[in-house]
Amino acid sequence: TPAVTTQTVAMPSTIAGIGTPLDASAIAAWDIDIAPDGRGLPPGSGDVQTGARVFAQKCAACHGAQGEGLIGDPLVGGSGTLRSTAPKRTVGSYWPYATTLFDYIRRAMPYNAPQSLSADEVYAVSAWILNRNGIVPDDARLDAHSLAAVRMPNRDGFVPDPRPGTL
Amino acid sequence: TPAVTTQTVAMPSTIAGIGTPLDASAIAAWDIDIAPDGRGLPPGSGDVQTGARVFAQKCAACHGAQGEGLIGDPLVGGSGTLRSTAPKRTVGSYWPYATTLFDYIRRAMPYNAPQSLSADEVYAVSAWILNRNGIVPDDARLDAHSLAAVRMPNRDGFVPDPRPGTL
Amino acid sequence: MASAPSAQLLEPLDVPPWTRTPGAPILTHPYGLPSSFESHVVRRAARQWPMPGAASSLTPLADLHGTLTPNGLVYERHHGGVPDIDPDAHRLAVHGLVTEPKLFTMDDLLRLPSESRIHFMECSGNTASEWKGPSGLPLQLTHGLLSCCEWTGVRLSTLLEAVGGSTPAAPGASPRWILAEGADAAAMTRSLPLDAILDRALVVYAQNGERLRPENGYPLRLIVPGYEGNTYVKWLRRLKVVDGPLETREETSKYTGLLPDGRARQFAFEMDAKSVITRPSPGQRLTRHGYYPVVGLAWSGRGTIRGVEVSTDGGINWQSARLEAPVRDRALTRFTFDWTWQGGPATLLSRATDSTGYVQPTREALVAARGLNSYYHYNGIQSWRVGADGSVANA
Amino acid sequence: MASAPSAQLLEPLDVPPWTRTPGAPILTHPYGLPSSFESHVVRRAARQWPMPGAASSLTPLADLHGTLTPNGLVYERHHGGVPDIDPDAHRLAVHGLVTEPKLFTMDDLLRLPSESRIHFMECSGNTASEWKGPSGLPLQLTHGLLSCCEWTGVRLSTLLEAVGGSTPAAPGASPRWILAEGADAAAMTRSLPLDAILDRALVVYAQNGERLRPENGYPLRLIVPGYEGNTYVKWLRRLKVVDGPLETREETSKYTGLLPDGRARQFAFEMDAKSVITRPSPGQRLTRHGYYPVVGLAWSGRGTIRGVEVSTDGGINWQSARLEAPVRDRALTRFTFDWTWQGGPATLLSRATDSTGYVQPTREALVAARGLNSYYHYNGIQSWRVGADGSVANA
Ligand code: HEC
Ligand code: HEC
Ligand SMILES: [Ca+2]
Ligand SMILES: [Ca+2]
Ligand SMILES: [Ca+2]
Ligand SMILES: [Ca+2]
Ligand SMILES: [Ca+2]
Ligand SMILES: [Ca+2]
Ligand SMILES: [Co+2]
Ligand SMILES: [Co+2]
Repeated sequence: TPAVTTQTVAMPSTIAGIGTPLDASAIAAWDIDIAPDGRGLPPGSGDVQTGARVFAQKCAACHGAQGEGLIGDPLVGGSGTLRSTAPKRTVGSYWPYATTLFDYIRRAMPYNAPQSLSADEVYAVSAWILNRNGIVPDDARLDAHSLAAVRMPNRDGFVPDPRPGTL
Repeated sequence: TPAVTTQTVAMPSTIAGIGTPLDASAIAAWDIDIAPDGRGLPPGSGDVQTGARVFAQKCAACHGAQGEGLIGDPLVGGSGTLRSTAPKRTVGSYWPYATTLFDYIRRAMPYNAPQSLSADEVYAVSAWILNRNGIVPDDARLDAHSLAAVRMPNRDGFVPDPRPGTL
Repeated sequence: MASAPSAQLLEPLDVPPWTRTPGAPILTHPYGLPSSFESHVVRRAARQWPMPGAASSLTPLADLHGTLTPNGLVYERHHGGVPDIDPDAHRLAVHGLVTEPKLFTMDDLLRLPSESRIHFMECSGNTASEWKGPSGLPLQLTHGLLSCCEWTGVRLSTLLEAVGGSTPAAPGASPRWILAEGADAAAMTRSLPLDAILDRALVVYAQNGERLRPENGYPLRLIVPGYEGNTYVKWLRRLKVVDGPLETREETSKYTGLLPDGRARQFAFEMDAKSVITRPSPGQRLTRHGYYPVVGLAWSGRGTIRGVEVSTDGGINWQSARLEAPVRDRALTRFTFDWTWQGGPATLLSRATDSTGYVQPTREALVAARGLNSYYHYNGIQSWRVGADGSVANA
Repeated sequence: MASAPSAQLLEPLDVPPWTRTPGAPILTHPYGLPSSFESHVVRRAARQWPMPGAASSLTPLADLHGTLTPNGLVYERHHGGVPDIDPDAHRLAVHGLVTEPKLFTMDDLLRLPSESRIHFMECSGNTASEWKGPSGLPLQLTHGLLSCCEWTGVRLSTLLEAVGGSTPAAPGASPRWILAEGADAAAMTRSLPLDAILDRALVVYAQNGERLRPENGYPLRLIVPGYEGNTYVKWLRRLKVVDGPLETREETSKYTGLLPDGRARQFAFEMDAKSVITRPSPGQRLTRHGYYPVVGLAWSGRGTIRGVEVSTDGGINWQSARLEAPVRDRALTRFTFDWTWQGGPATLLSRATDSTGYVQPTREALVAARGLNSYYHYNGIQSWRVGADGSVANA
């Protein structure tokens, strides 16, 4: 009778040959993540005014003319509510990094046509949302450098998971 | 922390109350099995001639005019073939008990209208099939007593499963 | 196993259309279905059945993974078609040599203590195509009367307890049997040795988490882990404790194994240890030289799988395959053998050994023991031929 | 649990129409479906979603049995709808801080050593309805963001090995994370701590034996047993080894738990031990006095279930329930408590303890620790009220 060999995974060294080597240029169109320190932000820039136009055209239908929320989340307001019984979590009141805003809009918005905006448009609409939340001034123009430098109001609002050991 | 109680089944004595008691008369319409010694055979009887008429009317379309098989199994023939390279297993050549024939026809045939035959019809068509196989004479009439008494040619043709220990 | 090397297809990477447009909403299928790209993964029949209600369809084993069979792909075998039973009108009678005969509704059965177990189910007619040598058929048609599910229901012993147990047998009387009967148009019946199955058999109402499917016995079915699939009586309406086998049509005319001397084995219930390579298997194609896992399934009706060996040279050399944990009692077990295909022809075989020490036999050994006409319970070592072009055949 | 006593219905027994007429032929459904009598057992949404591609639907737990969830009933949560991906065009990129970045086709992934494991998956938003007290909702809508499947695929560590491993970190550098990204219209992304999940996470292509369903990530998905469901990134196209979390929208704006002091817990991945009674549950009805099994599910993202206690008097007295074997790591476990209903009102509760000794808390304890606005990771003891009329409510 044969030997018993019950193991969950044994690794044939030959698996090294499986898969196709991939260089950075080949993956560029997918490699869209942005680190909180700004690594990954693309060239380009956009200002609040331009952002207002983009937003009115491509975002307001779902998020409201002032970003107050409709069938899409509210993007503006809620400042000072996090401690209350009716907290309102928005980009302005809750999000710790502006890089997240750029990254998320670029990958997922507008909902009906994701990844259709140019880098300039994403910078511009990010600038407008931050401006409406009182985080950047009316004349702000955002690019890789200035967006990474934005300090969000709730930047220090997050704590690590204390579980297990406490509820 | 609670005690660990991992068991596959523990029997609450209260299950004795689950289910409705059933008397023999209530289950009569379902209690149609027949033992090889004839227990369970109903009153009634049928002869070969009547069986021929029933078969022609209700069985021949699928099993052939002489029971030679069509889209339904052949019911006749095969005698002496079991040892050959092309054995033909039929009621006549293979089946060990006539009670099986009555039981199966009553419960499952005709295929398009199972449990539609009267006991007399089942006796009759069984008599015809056995007669075609040379097991009962042309003037046979079968009933609970005489059907149970039929000795099938392959009555001693079955051996118990010798596995495990041999192939 | 058949697409072109990826490098030709998508480099530099594009953002595909499904990333650029929102997909389908939730509840497009309140009860979900496979992707349309998997439409080839369906049950199939091995032939045109003259009477498609008395017929079988087979599980597409080559396209499955892991150890379970999704309910939609569990093999079918019917003798009077698939009834459409109203569960509120369905009843199970438990009677015969029992203290208090009873009728159970589905609600009653759901109140009885239940258990769930993963077990394979195999028709004893599975792989009968190979008795006379390689059939040329693909895996689905050679081995597809085989499925494995989690079954939930009531132990047969629990049901018997609910009817007060069997009535005591007279001293020296023969051991009890039990007749299981379906509510289908075949009123399918099998006799089973009661003591042998009492603790193992389940009267099940659920399969892989949900109620049984109609073609698998809805609303109630017997399962007898390790026994041939025909004993897993579907649409179960009646269990009768009796003093010996009833010699029903299914246990005489069918499900008996004819030997060369003209006698036939009867009541050969248990499914012996068996295995088969599912990938690569006939119809698939190896596309490059190099590493390929040889993946397959092994099972035994008598316990667990202890080991599987694989040969890539037609049976001259054998090596142990890895078994995937957990190895379950009377359930499908996955094995993998690490193989490097050099590009030449090869003949792939697998051989299972179970916890009783039984070793899966060759076709030749089976034929020597049982001849060519016993039909049921074929469990010979299966071989697949790999051609120098990467094609795989049952030859 | 709601039909009239059987005695009224069918005595003496008739031969029903489905025994008197042949049923449907084989392959009526080459890919099978449930009985029409089970048409109520479907996924449902808890509310009207304004954007039904960014929404969820829930598993009908009260109608399920055993420990597995059939694929057609596995809960849905999408953020950009369900893409219809051609598996031949799909690619997985593994890159970032690895020795040899690579692109994998589905065929490549099928050639890598695989494994299959049964694990639950729960959205951390599950049962959020109960933070503010009993919602009145039935089980499907309170606990139905919960499913349990056998998953088959490649271990994350195997994939990393195929790309030559992570590049060595500088001494004193922070531990590696890994970004998982989907190919859907939300290009869903989550950052995960690499060392913590390396040996446990699987990149899966199959679920309950067959390829993943479109709404569950076809053709490829990450699973991280024990972690919140949102980390089980569907339609997986990219894994990137990075030097810290990317702070994506799903791990900042969502899936963080707001505390009363205005701060929020982040990267709270693991699902704590939890249990719920599935039968009887709201909407069902007890129809007679006497024995009823109180049946439920228990699970923990941190290991196995060690015990479940049940109370029938609102938490004054607790007794151990039976756990059904095998109790699997990070999988649903069935429990049963034998109860005799005397006909009066009762309040049924269950409380799980896992292998770490953690005991499922009360709602009050959770609220005391986290306030009323942390939304995710609610695992409080659930109570169902049985009325003197046999009705069951979430009240
Ligand atoms: C067709 C509707 C629609 C349009 C147009 C749309 N959005 Fe959205 N947006 C949504 C929905 C729905 C969500 C929530 C998605 C989810 O559930 O994951 C969302 C989420 C967001 C969020 C995250 C909010 C949060 O608090 O997490 C941001 C930021 C956002 N959208 C920005 C934009 C911008 C900028 C545009 C235009 C360039 C835009 N959206 C256009 C529907 C839309
Ligand atoms: C509409 C077609 C049809 C009709 C009519 C029909 N049969 Fe059949 N019969 C079948 C089929 C099909 C089978 C095989 C069923 C199965 O696969 O289990 C069968 C099987 C049998 C068998 C078992 C054969 C064996 O070797 O196991 C007997 C006996 C039988 N029929 C007798 C009858 C009799 C008697 C009648 C008429 C009263 C009848 N049949 C009418 C189709 C038919
Ligand atoms: Ca980047
Ligand atoms: Ca009888
Ligand atoms: Ca009903
Ligand atoms: Ca069978
Ligand atoms: Ca294809
Ligand atoms: Ca989630
Ligand atoms: Co396929
Ligand atoms: Co139901």
